[in-house]
Amino acid sequence: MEKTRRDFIKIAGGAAIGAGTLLSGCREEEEKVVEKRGEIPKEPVKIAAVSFLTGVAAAPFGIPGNNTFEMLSEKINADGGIMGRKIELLSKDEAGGVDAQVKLARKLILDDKVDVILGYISSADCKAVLPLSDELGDLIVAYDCGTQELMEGSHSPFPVPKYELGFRTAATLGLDNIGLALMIKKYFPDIKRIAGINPDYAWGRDSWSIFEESMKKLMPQVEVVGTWWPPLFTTDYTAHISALIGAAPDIVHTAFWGGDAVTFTKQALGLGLFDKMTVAYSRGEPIPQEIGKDFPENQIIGCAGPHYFLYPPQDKWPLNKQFVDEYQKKYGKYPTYPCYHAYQAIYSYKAAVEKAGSLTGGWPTVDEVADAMTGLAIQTPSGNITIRADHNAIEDGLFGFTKLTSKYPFPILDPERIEVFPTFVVNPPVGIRTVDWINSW
Amino acid sequence: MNLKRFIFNKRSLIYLVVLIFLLIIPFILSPFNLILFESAITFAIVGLGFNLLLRYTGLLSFGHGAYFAAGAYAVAMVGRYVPSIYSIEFLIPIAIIASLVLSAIFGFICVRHTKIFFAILTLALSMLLFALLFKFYSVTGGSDGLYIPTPSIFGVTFKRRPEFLSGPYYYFLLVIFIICYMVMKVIVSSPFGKALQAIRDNETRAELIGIRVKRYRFYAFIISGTFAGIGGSLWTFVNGHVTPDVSHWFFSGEIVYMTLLGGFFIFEGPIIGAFVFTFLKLYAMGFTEYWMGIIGVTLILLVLLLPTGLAGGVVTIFNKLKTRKVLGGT
Amino acid sequence: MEWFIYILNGLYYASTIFLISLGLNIILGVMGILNLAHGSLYAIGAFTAAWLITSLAGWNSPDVLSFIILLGGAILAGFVGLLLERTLISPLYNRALEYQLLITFGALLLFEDLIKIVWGGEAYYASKPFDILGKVDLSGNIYPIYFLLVIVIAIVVKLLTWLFLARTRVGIMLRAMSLDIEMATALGLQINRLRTWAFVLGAALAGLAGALVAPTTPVLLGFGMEPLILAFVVVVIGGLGSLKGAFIGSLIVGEIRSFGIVIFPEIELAILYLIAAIILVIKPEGLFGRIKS
Amino acid sequence: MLTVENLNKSFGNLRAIDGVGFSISENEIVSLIGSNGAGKTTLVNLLSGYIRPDSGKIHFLEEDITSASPYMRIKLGIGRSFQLVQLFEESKVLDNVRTPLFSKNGKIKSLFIPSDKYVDIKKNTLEILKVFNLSHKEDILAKELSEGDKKVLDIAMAYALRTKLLLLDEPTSGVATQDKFKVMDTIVYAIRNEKISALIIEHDMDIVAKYSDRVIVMHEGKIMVEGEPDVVMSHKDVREHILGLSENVTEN
Repeated sequence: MEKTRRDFIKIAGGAAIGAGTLLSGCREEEEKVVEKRGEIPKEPVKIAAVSFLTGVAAAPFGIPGNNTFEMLSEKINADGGIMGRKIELLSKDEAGGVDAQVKLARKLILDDKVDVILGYISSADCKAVLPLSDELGDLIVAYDCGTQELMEGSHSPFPVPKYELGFRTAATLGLDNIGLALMIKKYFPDIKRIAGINPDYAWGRDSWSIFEESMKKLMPQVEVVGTWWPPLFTTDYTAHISALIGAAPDIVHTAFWGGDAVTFTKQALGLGLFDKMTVAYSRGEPIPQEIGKDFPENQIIGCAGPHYFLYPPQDKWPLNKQFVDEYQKKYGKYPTYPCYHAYQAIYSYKAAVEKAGSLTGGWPTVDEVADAMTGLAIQTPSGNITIRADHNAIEDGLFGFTKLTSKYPFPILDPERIEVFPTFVVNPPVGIRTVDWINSW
Repeated sequence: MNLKRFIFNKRSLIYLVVLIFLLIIPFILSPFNLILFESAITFAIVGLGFNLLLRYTGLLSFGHGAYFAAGAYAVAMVGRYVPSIYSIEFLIPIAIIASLVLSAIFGFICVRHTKIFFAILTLALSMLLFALLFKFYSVTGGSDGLYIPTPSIFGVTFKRRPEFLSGPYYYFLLVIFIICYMVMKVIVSSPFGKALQAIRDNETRAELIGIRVKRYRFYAFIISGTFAGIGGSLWTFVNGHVTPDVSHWFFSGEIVYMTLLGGFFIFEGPIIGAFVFTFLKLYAMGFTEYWMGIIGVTLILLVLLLPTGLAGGVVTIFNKLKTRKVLGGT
Repeated sequence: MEWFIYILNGLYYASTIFLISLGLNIILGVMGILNLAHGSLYAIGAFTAAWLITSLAGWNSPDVLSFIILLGGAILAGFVGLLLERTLISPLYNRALEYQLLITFGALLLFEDLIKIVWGGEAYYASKPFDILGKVDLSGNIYPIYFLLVIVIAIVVKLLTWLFLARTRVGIMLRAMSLDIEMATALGLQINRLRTWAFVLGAALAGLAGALVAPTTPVLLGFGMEPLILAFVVVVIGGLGSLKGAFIGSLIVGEIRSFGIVIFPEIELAILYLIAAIILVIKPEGLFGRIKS
Repeated sequence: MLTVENLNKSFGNLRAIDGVGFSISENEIVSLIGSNGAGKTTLVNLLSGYIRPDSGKIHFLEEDITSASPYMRIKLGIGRSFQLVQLFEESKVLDNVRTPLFSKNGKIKSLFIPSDKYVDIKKNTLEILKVFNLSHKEDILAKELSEGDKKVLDIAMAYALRTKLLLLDEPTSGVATQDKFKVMDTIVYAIRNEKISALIIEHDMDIVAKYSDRVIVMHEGKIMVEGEPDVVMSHKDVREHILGLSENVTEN
């Protein structure tokens, strides 16, 4: 039954879109279609939320992200749901590796028949799972992973969009690493030597390549004195840290996250690395909260966009204050960037459904939601995001230096040295590869 | 003679029933379960090859994932670097060659040993391949693995994967599976197969009757590895993605488990094991987050209580019933 | 003087790997079993230690207690090893090798989930012992004292194990058993009890290794997988069942990793497997392998 | 057909074989007796190529095989059985004999033809089984045979390779006393039937006396006496050193 009804709606929806685009402006035609299918199912809308619930990435990323999904679903349900339908949230674990995630996504779509998957922190998982959206015909929204390769083709300009039904409601790692390069140019104009230590998979590799390209353009005199690629979840970084100290760079670039960032930072403290160089953490925003007051001061931290619990200042942007307060009340911690990313994902979906639904009157099909999501702009606790034609969101980039204050039990971003790079400075134009764009500067 | 004919007929009847069942599967199963079923078929092919070593040559490989990976990565690499020949009729032969070459290299090292040494060596070598696939990020995609696009079959292309998997690919897979089944069936009953069993039973004696023990182990290893490679290449199309995990010893352990679950004493055992394992794992995963524990406990119970596996257990019960009947008759 | 620190890093890494592979090799040598669940015993040691330290943090206990409590990891792992050997492995002594290998594989899967049930899915981070000891200045290079402590402990364990095997009755019998099980049976040694001894000892060593690593990194699910593989590499390089092999093999692995990361950062761990493979081709029984197939 | 000249082999200080020379003619059954450690098994190992002599020569059918591999010797026609039976325990009796036949006929590499399609070889196998009194047991597993049948099968396997000379290391060890003659009857019948030669290591003097054409007595690595059974048995040194001991010796 379910299948036939859905199919029917899909066909009808296709007709509606067809009619809508062909006869845009012709209201009569449109209303006729609306009448035909102004139906909203009674059962809840099934949203699968996939984040790390176990393992080393759970505490700093997966759990905050999933908490936010839960908190916001409750909030949306309390306010009447999406077009009257309550959200049924299926929280799933992202652990187990790429292959397990491909299988899980297939099960969610084909067996559980979810309406949308909002998920994925790991870039590897994103790259593996997003192709399933088109293959299996369901909406998949990447909410946190960073690799720019996800939506880019192999050459510029690339066909847009890459996936009909695959989206990402956050900016790419291009923003993080271009931003870091801009920070270094501004605050350390005289340095000569840089090095990189990054986890050995898509995320680490792509982060470093963007950073390296940006540095070449912005500070051509700087020399790369070494790159290290420890595998994810390495427990002993002493050899890498000693090698870094031996290579004596001025600044070390790293895209470490989660437990790797914690282990590396702790062991680097033990070996005295921070006495000799500055570390630039591309998405370091949650790490000081994880480590506490031991986290060294004056290190460069990126916020994966403009996501910080103190930015935009809460007195100036009530949405952030509200979000931070609700989250802190419920979970006893300040929201970190994965929380903001989760917010962007679930509200983008809600807005897209409502936008598509308002055109047709009924519950929109997957394709209609995808259409509505393209070009969507919404307000978030961090400001605004826009989802462009390449199905990727763009946002501003926030960067700063750690500083210990008396108010918080962990270093915060030094308010004196906060930098916000506008969207167009840290995101390439639609259809242009990030690397090609950097090379065109 | 009549009795023989009767048995022959009964056996061919079973084959016929199974075949008809296999032919109508796509009309019975939901797309999701069909995909699982297809991946089970690919594992069944791997199990057939694996059991040539375990059951018929007496060698326990804990690194069969490596040859599976060879087949799978052959497909992925062609897809990445030579997309112009990304068509199933080219991909399968390429995968066969890749896994054949790899199993020849690794086999050359491993067949000098038996028992636990063989197991450890195969494990170590598969981990070597794992490390290489993992480290050479720019070539292999590292731990991210590689995306496997939907291939064309004899010039026909497909847009969405379910459409590909639920129709032509299923029957293609079925044909390959039946060929593999028959080839392996003949191999184990051929003089060559008998030679392997002789080596398994008594290496010294086998040498004495003029069998070059190491060489025959080597041949068996290559055949076994190639079957794993064929299974691996077919599996990639179902899965749509391949990562170095398939060369990890953990994955090889699953192949061993599958074979044991079905019962390695019986030719069809690994096939049954592949199907039961695939669905058991899925339903254990759906039923509880502690599915690994469930798999572990079933494995322990199997080893302790039912070492001949499911098929072996059924045969034992069947034989018991038969003896009782005979006894009752006299 | 950087090379001095590289050597120290290699020693530190070798220390933990040594403890794991020593246990693995004792079990392998005495019992002829390759214990695939060895990594889980390591993880159990790590979780126990991390959990004890974090639970202790609430009380106002003396600092030294957080070191002593690390032993809890070894003790619990040893106890789990005892249970494992008595319930699952001992019924299989007369069965084919395949079954012994598989039962340890089953135990590995089971342990992964038992750990999840007992300690939950989140990472444990108990860095207190690491933080308390602080750093020392070694001719211009700063080095954490905790790592030096781990190195010392590994050396002490090596000496104690050596003494145990050379001087005590049980130790001598264990050695006899690993040399020739039939002769040991003929001599009327209590084979089953000795097997239990060997397994518990091996398990406790793995647990100790886990407990020592726990303060330096978050302890999480799947914690035992990587060390298990490295222990395999050590065993393959050093020789199956050889205690000397475990020692030398660990040193080789530790130092190659340390210097490999400095000299060939691109390939890192792959170099270890390559060296293991080369040794397999040239000297398949390992550097100090006794058992021949 | 077999000639051994001045063969020597030492293990460390122990001179296991010390200047041994003898020959075996066609259709002859020779028994090799001697106390434990006299060097009998070492001699058989030297003849079948498992170990190499320190000096001396071994000729078989006019060919020098002193340094030939075991494999080569099998090809030339020297078969052996072991003190402990060496069967393909998990395989059927049929395959225990058929596989050697495949090997002998160069069919062993055949990969894609089921064994049963080789009708001739199967027929041949069944004939051999008949000669060895194992008919109707072809479908049971070798490990399920009685000890006596196992011994017989073991020799049938060597025989299947169309051996010209059989080296039998204690063919009746482990066989129940009452079955020993039955087993030997079967074996010797087959040997005589096919007109081949045999060198048999044996402890049981009754068996030696009944079945051998000739007896060689070894003592401390040397040949003490050789000749026809009754002559040898009545020799003074043999009575003292060998037979005096042989009652105590019940080697497994």
